[in-house]
Amino acid sequence: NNSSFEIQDIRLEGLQRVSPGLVFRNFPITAGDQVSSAALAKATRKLFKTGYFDDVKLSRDNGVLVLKLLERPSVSLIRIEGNDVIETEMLLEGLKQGGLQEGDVFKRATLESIKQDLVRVYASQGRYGASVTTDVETLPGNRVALNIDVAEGQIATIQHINIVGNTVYTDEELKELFSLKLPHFWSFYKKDDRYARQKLSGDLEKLRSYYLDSGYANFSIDSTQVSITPDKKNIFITVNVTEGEKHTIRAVDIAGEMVVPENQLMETVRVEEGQTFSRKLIVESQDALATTIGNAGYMFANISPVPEVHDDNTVTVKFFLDPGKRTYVRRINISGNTRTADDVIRQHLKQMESAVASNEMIEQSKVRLEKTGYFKSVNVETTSVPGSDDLVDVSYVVEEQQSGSFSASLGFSQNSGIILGFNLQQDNFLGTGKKVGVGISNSDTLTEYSYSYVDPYYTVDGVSRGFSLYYRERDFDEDNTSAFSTDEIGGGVNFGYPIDDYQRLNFGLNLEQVSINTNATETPAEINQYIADEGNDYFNMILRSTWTDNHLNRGFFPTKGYSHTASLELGLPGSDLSYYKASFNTKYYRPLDDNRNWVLSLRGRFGYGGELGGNEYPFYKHFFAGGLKTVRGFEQNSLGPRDSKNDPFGGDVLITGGAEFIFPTPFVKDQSGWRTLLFVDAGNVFDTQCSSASIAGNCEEGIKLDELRYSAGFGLSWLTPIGPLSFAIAAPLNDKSGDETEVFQFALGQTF
Amino acid sequence: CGFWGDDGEEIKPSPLVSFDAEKKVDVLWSVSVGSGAGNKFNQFQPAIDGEMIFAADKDGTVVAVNRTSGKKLWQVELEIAIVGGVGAGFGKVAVAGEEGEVIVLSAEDGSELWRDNVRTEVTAAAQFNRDIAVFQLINGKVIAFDASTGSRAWTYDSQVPRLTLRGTSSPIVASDVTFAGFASGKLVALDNAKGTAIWENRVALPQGRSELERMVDIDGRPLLVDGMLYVTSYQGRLVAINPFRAQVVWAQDVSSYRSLAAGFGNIYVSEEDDAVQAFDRSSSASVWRQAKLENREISAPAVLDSTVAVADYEGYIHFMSQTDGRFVARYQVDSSGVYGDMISKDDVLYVLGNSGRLAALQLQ
Amino acid sequence: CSGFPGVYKIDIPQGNVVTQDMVDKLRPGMTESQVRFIMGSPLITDTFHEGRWDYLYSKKSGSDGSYVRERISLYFTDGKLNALNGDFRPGGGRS
Amino acid sequence: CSWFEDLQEYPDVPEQQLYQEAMKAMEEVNYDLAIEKLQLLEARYPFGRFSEQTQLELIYAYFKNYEPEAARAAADRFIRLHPNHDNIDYAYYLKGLTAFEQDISWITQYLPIDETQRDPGAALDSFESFSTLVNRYPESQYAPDSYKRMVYLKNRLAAYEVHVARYYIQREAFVAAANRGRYVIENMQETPAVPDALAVMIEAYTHLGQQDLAADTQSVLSQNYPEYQYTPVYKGEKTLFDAATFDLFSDNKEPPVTTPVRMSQGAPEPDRSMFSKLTFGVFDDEDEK
Repeated sequence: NNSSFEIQDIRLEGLQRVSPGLVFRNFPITAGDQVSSAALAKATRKLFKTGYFDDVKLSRDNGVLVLKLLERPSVSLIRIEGNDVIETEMLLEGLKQGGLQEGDVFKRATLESIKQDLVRVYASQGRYGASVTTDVETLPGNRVALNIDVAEGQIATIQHINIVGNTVYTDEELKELFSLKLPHFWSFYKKDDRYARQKLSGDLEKLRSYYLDSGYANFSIDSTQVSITPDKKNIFITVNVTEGEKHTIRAVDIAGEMVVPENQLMETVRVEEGQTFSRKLIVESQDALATTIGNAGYMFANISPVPEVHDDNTVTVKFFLDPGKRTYVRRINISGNTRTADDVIRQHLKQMESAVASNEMIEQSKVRLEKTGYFKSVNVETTSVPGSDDLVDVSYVVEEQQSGSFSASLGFSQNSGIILGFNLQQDNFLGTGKKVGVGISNSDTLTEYSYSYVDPYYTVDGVSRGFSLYYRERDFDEDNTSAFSTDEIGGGVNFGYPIDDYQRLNFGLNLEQVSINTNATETPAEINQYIADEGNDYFNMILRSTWTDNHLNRGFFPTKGYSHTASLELGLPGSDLSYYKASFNTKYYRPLDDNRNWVLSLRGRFGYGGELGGNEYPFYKHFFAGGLKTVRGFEQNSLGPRDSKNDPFGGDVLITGGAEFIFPTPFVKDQSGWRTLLFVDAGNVFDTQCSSASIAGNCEEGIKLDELRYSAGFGLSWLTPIGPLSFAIAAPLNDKSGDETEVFQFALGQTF
Repeated sequence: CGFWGDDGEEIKPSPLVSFDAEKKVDVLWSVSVGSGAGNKFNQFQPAIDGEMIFAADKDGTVVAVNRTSGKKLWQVELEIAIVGGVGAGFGKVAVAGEEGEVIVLSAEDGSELWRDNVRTEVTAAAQFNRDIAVFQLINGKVIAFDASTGSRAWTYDSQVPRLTLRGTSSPIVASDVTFAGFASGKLVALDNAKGTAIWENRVALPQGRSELERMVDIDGRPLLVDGMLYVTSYQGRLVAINPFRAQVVWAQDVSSYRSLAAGFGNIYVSEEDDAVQAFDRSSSASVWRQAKLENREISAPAVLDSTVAVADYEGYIHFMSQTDGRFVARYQVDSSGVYGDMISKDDVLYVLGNSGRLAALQLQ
Repeated sequence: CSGFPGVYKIDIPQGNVVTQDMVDKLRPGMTESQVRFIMGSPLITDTFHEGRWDYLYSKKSGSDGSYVRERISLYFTDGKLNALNGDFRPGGGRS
Repeated sequence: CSWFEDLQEYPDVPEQQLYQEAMKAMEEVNYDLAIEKLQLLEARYPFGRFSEQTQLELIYAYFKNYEPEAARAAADRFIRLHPNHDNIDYAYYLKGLTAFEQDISWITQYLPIDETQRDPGAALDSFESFSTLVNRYPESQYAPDSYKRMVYLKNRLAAYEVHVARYYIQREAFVAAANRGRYVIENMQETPAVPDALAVMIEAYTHLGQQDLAADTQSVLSQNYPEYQYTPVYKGEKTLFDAATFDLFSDNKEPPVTTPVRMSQGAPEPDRSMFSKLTFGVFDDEDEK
């Protein structure tokens, strides 16, 4: 009977955990309504749709509507056993995506979907043989626990890669290109015997390029079959190819609107007549054309190379040019710089706002930002402005990192009281782009109050200006070199400016007052001899000039390019000690693979000093070698001539160098903060004229290349939050008696 | 907790079952054929043509043996890596190589009749009739050659899913029509004259989201018995089709990638999880199911006297009664296992083990 | 001495590049989108000068510090081009 | 490998007691324990009497425990599950605050770093939550503070634009400078940086030789901000002489950009008064009554 009746009240029965509020919110009937059975049915369906109830029964108790509710159990616990290759969190995450997590309502259908979701998680990792069994355990309070038992099965490895139809290259030669490999010794570490579809399509692309880049214009991959054995352990890959003939280039041509003179465009094209057909050269020519036109402001130019294959095995390559509209940069957005000020970044950008857009300048600006060393990563993205076809916005996203170092120490010793050490070296002080160095310490080997400041962008074109002040009392004896100490007080001004994108000149003038103190027993004869000749304190005017030519691609951990630095320090005539100290430092990085994880690097550092006026070359300006910066495996400054107390005395000639093989750090995801390498170092210091007071055997005059020391070992650098930390484990190869070797060395604030 | 390898615990094959043998197996003869099938899951099986039985190994050795006496008639060393096992018929023997080579020899002396290249692997044994030789390729093509001259008669092409089961089904070549089951789960009848499809039937429908769940290969060889065609597919169905009107008579949900056998009015199926099941040919009802061989990677069934036999990964041949599936005999023929189908003819069971041992067995 | 000798300075280009043949294509009465197609999007559309587009090109040379500046302003009344002034004359040479 | 996992079975703790333990942990500022109890409560009694209040407390606990992502996720979950709950404004407010303070590390407040020259970072995401709060729940107790923070953010972005404009003036990219100024005028009218933006436009147009544009902008500036006194930004090229004499003779102090005052830290506790009505005051401690 669909006669309607009046409801005085509503009573709920069977509620255990669901709140009454939730029921009333989803049951659109309240006390006092006139309601028909149809309306009741609709309301019940709405309540049922919430999914919280297995059953909803309605009954009437003379005027009171009674809702008898059977709550669906909720999953309060999911236990997974048998999984050891994939952690439980990952599996729970897989279930969550499938719409099931602890606290959800439990529906019978979820059991089946659990099996599929988990098997899918395993299949995604190449474990096709996994199987899952589930069972439901009811708990008091209408809750259930799901026990899931996983059998992970074997990982499917590649058993057989077969290329059919190749005659020019052998199967082995072509399989070398593949990232997918048959199981071999390194498989457990490199995991390259695991099948993944994207890897296969990547490998096929490499195969196609290999042929197309070596003349086979109509090479084609007819079909590929991937099949798996019934036990799901082995994968078989068969690639069927048709090689076709080797082609050469008949002619090259450019067509379309010449916004840049044609001969200038032809120069950038790498494809020439008679050359073997190579898709790689065509693609490179296409990029070169796009860049040339892009630099003229046509960012959205598109160049389509059309190779026309003739049956006499030759190809005519035509580049169709559509420059599109000259593009302008509307705004340049910089983000990610929560610590570095905006103009500190913007001043490095060569691309201007409201100006013609140039790919080259946008890209070069990115490299210049990377060279500052302030950032762990710099990404640039050019997006077109909605509603216009010739305006773009350029966005630089930077990820800041700690550049420079900071260390502070507080100590106490009976004889010299409180030892305070505070050393701050910041390249980007408080994000202002200024280089600030503050050194305060009063330990027994070093009393120092030094302050140095450089503003790299004193002018908007990058002229830098800086000055420094220092008072230093250093006792060399502790620094395991000759026993004497110097007191220095001085200050100076320096300037630098770029002479082109990569080269830079720096000039600095320092006024310095140095006095040498010795002590009767420890100081060696050579120093006493020198003081006898030249006296023990000097006022010097020192001119420092350096030329740098830096083509490295990054400030920290460069992986490509080279850099030369030549510097000359002159004790100007009119100073008490006039001398010259020249040094040349060169680094060269050569990546061995395209994404530059494996890099070979060579470095060399040479120094030569001599006197200018009548005075002898100052011994405290000697070069030293040994230690993390020059020849690892030998103690700091321990190489080269010795003074009569058998302490290292240094020399006026320095020759060091080394080769490094840089490889990706194992077991580390974010490689940008790490550098691991194997190295071979070589080097020593020599003295062209020993002090008259030196004992024979401690100092042979002249450069003796057979005296060069060699070492080899392993080095690691890590960018910690407070600055770079580096250590090296080195084995000296030809250390002679008397050399002080050191297998383990580390330093904070310096990277390889 | 395997820190180095990620072995995960192994899914273990079920152990051998003890039973009281009711029959005795004796070996008429056995011969070794080259270096066997190798470890690349090659499913080599012997082929019979008249009084001779032929077998091959992975390095190109082809052997012909008199099937009653077991005497080796001739042996040929081809310079190809055989992938597809040997096919024989009407006085010719065919093998196929890894680089797409297809070679047909004369059955009498093994001399080469003709040779061609189909530009991909042929893992299924070739089939012959009076005038054509049919090869089914792993890229979904079926190519028919003129059996004596080797000139190409016709080619049929079909779509291959992105992930399939290793191995291809051998077609049934009758006098005027060829039935071929494909990795796409379709069974096609081809006209032997022009190679066009007469009818096509979808034996199984791919379901599920991942490529793994959607595999529906027909890898086992279809079976033609009393004018009715039976075919199974992986993760699909056992289907009985009237080949003349291409009409499905009955179907059962069962997953199998092995060929079929028939006897006592039943159809015997080696299921994916290594159980053997018998279905009544007319009513399609399940007669019995022997599940004690789980995970032993059993081969296709073959009928011998009143038993049905399957081989497993350790080379044991299990003989089961055709009436109720109970074990009646067992014999280990080749400890490295048997992957290929076994052939039973004139009450003799011919088996080619993975290590290359070819044996003829009989039940007493 | 002014500045530092030999400092490498980059060129500072600003604004839209305008050529005579662009200006020659202009016709009075053209709509804004037609003008935009010929001249490109104007980089200066001053807030307080409704309907006036300024195409101004300036470039400070990094090597010798010399300045180049060319300007043309276009005036629209209710969406139609009706006047222009600046360094270019349609049809004629540079003013 | 499971000997790490804690296999202890969760004892079947009644809902009431679990909630009390969580509240006690909150009072003792032990947010880790509170979070663990609240998470357990949510898993074991997902639709119980306390479920809504638990989720609110969770947002607050994550915020105080410096777990911004978790706080934001908890707030989103609450908003999704209880779209017309009375305390939903609190969820939006907390979500906004988490983003607002995510990048302000405690030391940078005391260092002389000019915020307006740096990327606001996650603070921009707070704009969206605050504006939803202000528009949809204008009468919420958190609306006034949210509005203040929105104004602060806008002023900060305007000041940033003026800094960039000034850099381009010094860089002699005058069209760029004028356009940056125009961006402030057209998009950030009611911020204190408007007069500085107008001044920059005038200087840029003058350098570009556009006297008419400069004059019109000047008239707008002097009408609206008569008392604004204008100091040119462009100082010409620095000479060797200046450099060597440490700029003693050239006044290179830059005119200040009006920077907005920095906002206070911290967040209010979730409103528990409404809740005590729901639990008939069982949990209110004596003095609160």
